[in-house]
Amino acid sequence: MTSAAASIVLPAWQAGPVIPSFGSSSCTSSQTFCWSWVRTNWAGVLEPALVQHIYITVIAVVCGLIISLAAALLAYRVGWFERGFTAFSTLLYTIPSLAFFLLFVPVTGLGLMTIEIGLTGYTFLLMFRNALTGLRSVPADAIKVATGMGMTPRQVLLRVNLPLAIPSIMAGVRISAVTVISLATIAADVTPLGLGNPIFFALHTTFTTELIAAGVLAILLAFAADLVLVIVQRSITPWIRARAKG
Amino acid sequence: MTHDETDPIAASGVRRQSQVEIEFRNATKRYPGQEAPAISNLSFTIPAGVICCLVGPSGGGKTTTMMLVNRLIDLTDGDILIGGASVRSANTTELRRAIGYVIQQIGLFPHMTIAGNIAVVPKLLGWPRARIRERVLELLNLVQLDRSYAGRYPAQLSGGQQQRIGLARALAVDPPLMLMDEPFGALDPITRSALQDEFLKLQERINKTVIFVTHDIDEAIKMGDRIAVLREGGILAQFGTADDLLAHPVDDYVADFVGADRGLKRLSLRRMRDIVHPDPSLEAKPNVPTISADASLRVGLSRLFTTDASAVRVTENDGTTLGAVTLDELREAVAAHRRTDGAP
Amino acid sequence: MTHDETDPIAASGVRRQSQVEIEFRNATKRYPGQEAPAISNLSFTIPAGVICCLVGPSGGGKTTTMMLVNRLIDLTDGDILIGGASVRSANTTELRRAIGYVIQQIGLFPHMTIAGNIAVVPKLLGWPRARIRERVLELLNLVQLDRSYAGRYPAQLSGGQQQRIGLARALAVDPPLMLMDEPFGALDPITRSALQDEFLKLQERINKTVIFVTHDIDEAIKMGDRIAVLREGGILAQFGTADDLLAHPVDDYVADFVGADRGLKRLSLRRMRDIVHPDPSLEAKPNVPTISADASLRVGLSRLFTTDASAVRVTENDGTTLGAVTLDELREAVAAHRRTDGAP
Amino acid sequence: SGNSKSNAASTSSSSSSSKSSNASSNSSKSSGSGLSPVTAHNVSLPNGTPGQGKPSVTIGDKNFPEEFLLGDLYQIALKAKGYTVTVKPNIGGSEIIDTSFKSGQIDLYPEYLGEIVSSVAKKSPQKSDVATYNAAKKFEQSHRNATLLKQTPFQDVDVLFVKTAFAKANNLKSVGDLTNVGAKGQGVTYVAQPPSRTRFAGLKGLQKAYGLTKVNFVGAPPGQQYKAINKGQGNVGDAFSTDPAFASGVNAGKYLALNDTKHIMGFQHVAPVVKQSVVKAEGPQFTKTLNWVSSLLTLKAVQTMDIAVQTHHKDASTVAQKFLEANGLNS
Amino acid sequence: MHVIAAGLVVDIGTFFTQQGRMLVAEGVKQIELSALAVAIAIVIGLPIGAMVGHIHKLSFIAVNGGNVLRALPTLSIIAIGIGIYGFGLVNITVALVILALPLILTNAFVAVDGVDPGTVKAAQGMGMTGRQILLRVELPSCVPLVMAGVRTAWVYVVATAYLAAFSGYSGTLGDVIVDIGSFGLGGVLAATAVAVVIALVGELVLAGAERLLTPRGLKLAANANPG
Ligand SMILES: Nc1ncnc2c1ncn2[C@@H]1O[C@H](COP(=O)(O)OP(=O)(O)OP(=O)(O)O)[C@@H](O)[C@H]1O
Ligand SMILES: Nc1ncnc2c1ncn2[C@@H]1O[C@H](COP(=O)(O)OP(=O)(O)OP(=O)(O)O)[C@@H](O)[C@H]1O
Ligand SMILES: [Mg+2]
Ligand SMILES: [Mg+2]
Repeated sequence: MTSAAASIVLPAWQAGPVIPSFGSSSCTSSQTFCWSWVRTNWAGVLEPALVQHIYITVIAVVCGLIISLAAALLAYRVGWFERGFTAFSTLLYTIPSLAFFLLFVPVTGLGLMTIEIGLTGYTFLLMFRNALTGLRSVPADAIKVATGMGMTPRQVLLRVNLPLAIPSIMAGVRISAVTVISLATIAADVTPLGLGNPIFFALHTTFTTELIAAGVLAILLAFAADLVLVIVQRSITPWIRARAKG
Repeated sequence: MTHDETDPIAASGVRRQSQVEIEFRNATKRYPGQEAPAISNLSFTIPAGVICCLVGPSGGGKTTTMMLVNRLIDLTDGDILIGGASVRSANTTELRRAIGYVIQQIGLFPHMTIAGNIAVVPKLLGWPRARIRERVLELLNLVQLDRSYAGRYPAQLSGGQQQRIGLARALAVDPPLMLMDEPFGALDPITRSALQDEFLKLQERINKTVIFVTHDIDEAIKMGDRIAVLREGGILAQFGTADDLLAHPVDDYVADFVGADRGLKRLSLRRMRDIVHPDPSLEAKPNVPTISADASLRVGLSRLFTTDASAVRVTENDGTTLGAVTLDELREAVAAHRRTDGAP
Repeated sequence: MTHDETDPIAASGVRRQSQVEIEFRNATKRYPGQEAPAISNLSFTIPAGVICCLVGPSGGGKTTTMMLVNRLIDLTDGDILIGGASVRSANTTELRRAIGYVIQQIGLFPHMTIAGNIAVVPKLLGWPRARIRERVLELLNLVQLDRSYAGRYPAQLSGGQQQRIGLARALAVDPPLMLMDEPFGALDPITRSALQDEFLKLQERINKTVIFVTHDIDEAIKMGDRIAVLREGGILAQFGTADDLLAHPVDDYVADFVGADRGLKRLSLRRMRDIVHPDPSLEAKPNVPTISADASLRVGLSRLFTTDASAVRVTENDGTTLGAVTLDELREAVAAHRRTDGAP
Repeated sequence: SGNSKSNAASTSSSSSSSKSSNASSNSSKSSGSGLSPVTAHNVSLPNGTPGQGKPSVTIGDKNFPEEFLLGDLYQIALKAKGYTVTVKPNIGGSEIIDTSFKSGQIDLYPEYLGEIVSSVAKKSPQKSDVATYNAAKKFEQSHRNATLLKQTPFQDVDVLFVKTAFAKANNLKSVGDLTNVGAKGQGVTYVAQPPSRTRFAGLKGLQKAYGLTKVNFVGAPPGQQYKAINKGQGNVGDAFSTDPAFASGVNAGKYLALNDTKHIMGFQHVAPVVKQSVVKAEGPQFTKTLNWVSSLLTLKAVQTMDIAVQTHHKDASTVAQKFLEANGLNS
Repeated sequence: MHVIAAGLVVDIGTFFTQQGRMLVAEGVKQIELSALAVAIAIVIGLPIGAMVGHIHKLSFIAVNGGNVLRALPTLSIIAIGIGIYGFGLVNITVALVILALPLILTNAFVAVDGVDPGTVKAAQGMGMTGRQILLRVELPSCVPLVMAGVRTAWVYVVATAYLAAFSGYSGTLGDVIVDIGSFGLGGVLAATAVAVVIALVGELVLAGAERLLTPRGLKLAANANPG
């Protein structure tokens, strides 16, 4: 494209710059949906965004689960901790992401770290409360027996309360996962990762095809994540199906 | 574990020596919000290595008494000493690990398989896998359940099967002390009697100190070296051997409790072997019913009384005849026994 | 409710006429994932207005049988007819309302008070408040609990107390049919015997058709107009009256089940009243023990056998003497009875 | 342009979109009669690769399509001249990118100057493009140890637009004509991003400068103004003057941008904001390269590239590369 | 960082003193909006969740269906809504209901699904209809878990209601929160603080409601747990 001649001849401002033709597209913004755009941009735009979105989500959910579970186990034993952590996670969730980023970017930079801190914080409230409520709704008999067997309170908590709270904990994880999938779009505020990129790009350019494509991917991802979590839950709670039969 | 004077369990050696005495000293428990105490001034001592059956009215405080021993609830007043050390100052975890507990509501862990339920304490104690596996199968066998049940979940078992798992679970590490709250309450007579025998056989080997709640007075008579009868309000009505209770109930309440046919019940305590005498004439009589030497006098009476036979042939397990017993001999033996201890 | 041919319960009149027959026709149940059926080809008929005791080994299918009747689980094969109508086509809600069910696990509602638990079905049926209140107190009384328990919650009751509430709850609206799964399993002998008597008294007034699971063969003998013995795998071993079973057990299994002392047990079925004869000489003898005419022969035997007295004085409840019974007379009466029906 | 420029935003956008007069009026406003002293004109591209051996520099850009394009243009030119460049694209709105700049996450970013004045420096709108440039530059120098290079010929201000049919029916040409819809703007529903509600470059300006006190304001998500107007959810929308809708293209003639005769929307030329230390370390050829790029960015050029990216979904960096090469950049 | 933080605190304080009235008014509107959305989510989600939990079937479809709706950012839901039902209260309410629904639905499902089977069997055996079992036995005995969903939903909705500013519904705290340009970080955080207080106070009120709704028998049973 660049000829030797072109590099020498500098345009005069009065004439204005040379404006080449950039070509056109058969897909326009006003169209409802345009498959050819999806086909041409799958590998370049959608797939990488989807993959990034998945790992952003997985990291946040896993970190959120670990921290929330630890907090719930602590709160089960230490009364005041529940109020404290609830208030803390409410605060985290309520701070708008913009304000959050303004506070965190100088410290943690323009990368994954900042996003993950935010997203992880957003899962606390949900996972923490569900885990704690689950730990508390365990049948009294089971706890009495466990205690009577000489389990330490810690062992009772980990071996009896915790497994019996799995349905409640997993409910929290399922919603958190979908919440993070939705919220991970704000990653696009800090760094071009995830489906937030195409979604907001499409919103700005009012490009319906891209909006629908990215939106559908987010929804499919949420569906798949939920499905995977349900399968995981079923496989780690075999006693529930045993109970249901008959 | 080293000997440690500040740890009552270690000091009393619950974990090391297998026999410990349990002493109730004015033990009293009042539930919050309840006027009347559930247990009042309970005082008695269960000697080491002995099975003490606890009987009493529904709501009489039996379960409460058990839970006071392993500190699932706390005493309002008085004390309980295990091997001389107060439970009040015991380390609860240590205390409870030394005590096998079968709860009345069974309370299997719904999220664990049968094998998992039985293996809970062995796992806590870090037994090797193979040993746990072996022990689980051993215990399933003991409670007369097929090993195929190992992989099932509690919800897939019948009431009585669940109860047996509760027993197996409590026996898993052979604790020196056992609290058993109606362990056989949901079992049919055949299974129950088999488990009673198994438990007694076990007890012969390892002399545990056991508190055993039952509503079945026959069971109490069979199992209990001692029987404690509670009355309404958790007050001790009588404490003694089965024979004491049957022969000398302290009052109408206890007499009622052991039953109007307590005379016949007493017959359960003695065996045909004890009263049989050689009888050469037996060979001539063809239609004499046969009975095992280990059968109780009660079974003997039943046989004699309900057949036309004038005597029963008493045989050893290997079939050799020990002799004969007639109805009159039976009655005479009972009367002689009664005269020696002056019962009515 | 109007008669409706398509509704088997309405059609069979379960709700209107108080007596209905229950017929099992090759009833079979196989739990998913289990090879062996829990209930196999069960066939027998419980006549209307009769108490049928269901006994059998732990895991023998008793609870399963109960739940098949009120459709808490569904038949794999065969059928069960209530008043001639198949449960398969019944409206389950209607069906269950007509059936009082005491479940083995007791299953009180933890969030309701005792009064609330008892009042569940009356409330469902929209009884007026005052009537419900009255009924609750009546039932508490029936199950021998003080009215102060009305406001407590299940967690505050002992095991036996909870079980009694379970019974009261099932009886609340006097259903014509009752399924009772070990209703007295956790009760001490005194309370149990009192409740048995209460229930029999009730049954005299309102002849319910009852299936009553128990492990206590004495209870089965006392309560059951009929007894069905199941064996392992939910197979019917024998079905008949208590006397049939005791006198003619079909095989060793049933004989074992009813017990080695079944001869003595049989004595429970007859009363002193039936064999007493006037005896003028009694006046002269001062030390003759006294026994109620309603006492069973078993209690009579116990008295005679375990005292030195040669006879017992049999008295009416008002104290008038009916006559005397000696040990020989007792034995003779039993023998005569046996000869008429040819039992061993 | 304030607002929308400030951040395109996701859930937490902070600014609104406001715009000044329509596209054609921009250039005349910005430069007055002659050459503006602050605008890059007729700059030549340095020869060779003067950037070789110079310290690496990090460029950021904001989170909407035109900014991606700007970021790519500057970056491609610098790379072609041998500079070592790292790009951190897609950094939120004005506040976030300023915070990132302040905290050293980036060394350079293209910014709309009215945005610096209003969103970052929190000053009131200036009266001309030169005043805007100077105010912004002063702020960057004193508060950020930074400076502004020359600004672009084009600017992208917020504009108020209506459907052409609506304009015809109400005889609308400029913002002031909105009184035709109803006295003091009664009957006008103005759709813009929420911050326009409180800004002079928005509802406040309509009220104060035009006396349109009865205008009804409706906050909308970024980019949704066209849709809202199409669906009849409002009759006046807020857009960017460079939006493809106002150029020749698929929607040509569908919308009319109203002339902002009182300049409430301010002046939104773009200039690279650069750390002073970076300017020094990279040397004069660095500045020259950037100025060369800026000088090429006329309204027509930017609008054409915007259409390529936004309407025809061309990749921004490809478009930027092609444009720069056409104007003499040899890669 | 310290200096920034100190400066922020001053900013927030100043904003409160100057704009306190406005914040209160906006707070009230935020409460109304949030309460409306949560109420609707309860009305829709609780019955569906409870029903599915009761029949122990179809849970995946119901829970996942509710869940998947949330996969889109709330802002996109608002944007999509413009084309369907336009701007205003309806738009933001729908978006917030979509946010709150899965929380309430899923927790109601898990709660009812997990009720002790023995208790349910007893209720069935008494001839309660499915509806009666659900209302009189299952729901009362799982109040805490159901309420956990409602409480979390409340916080989520209050925290997200600021997006009302993008839905043509003004007057909420969102007017300040989304306008950092006009109100500054101090103003945004001051409005956020009001939202946090609303979230926490509502949360406390709901905790109180939970305590009232939880039958005493359940608490007694739970307290029977030895420590
Ligand atoms: N849900 C289930 N799934 C699989 N097997 C079951 C299930 N429930 C019961 N069983 C099996 O079916 C058989 C019959 O059980 P059932 O509860 O009817 O016995 P039961 O006679 O009531 O015993 P018990 O006297 O111990 O209560 C048992 O072997 C039991 O293990
Ligand atoms: N948590 C509690 N709060 C208040 N009262 C209680 C509590 N637990 C038990 N009680 C009462 O204490 C008394 C003794 O109860 P306990 O459970 O020890 O009786 P029990 O002898 O085991 O009876 P059962 O044979 O029926 O199991 C009963 O009257 C019971 O109502
Ligand atoms: Mg008890
Ligand atoms: Mg059973």
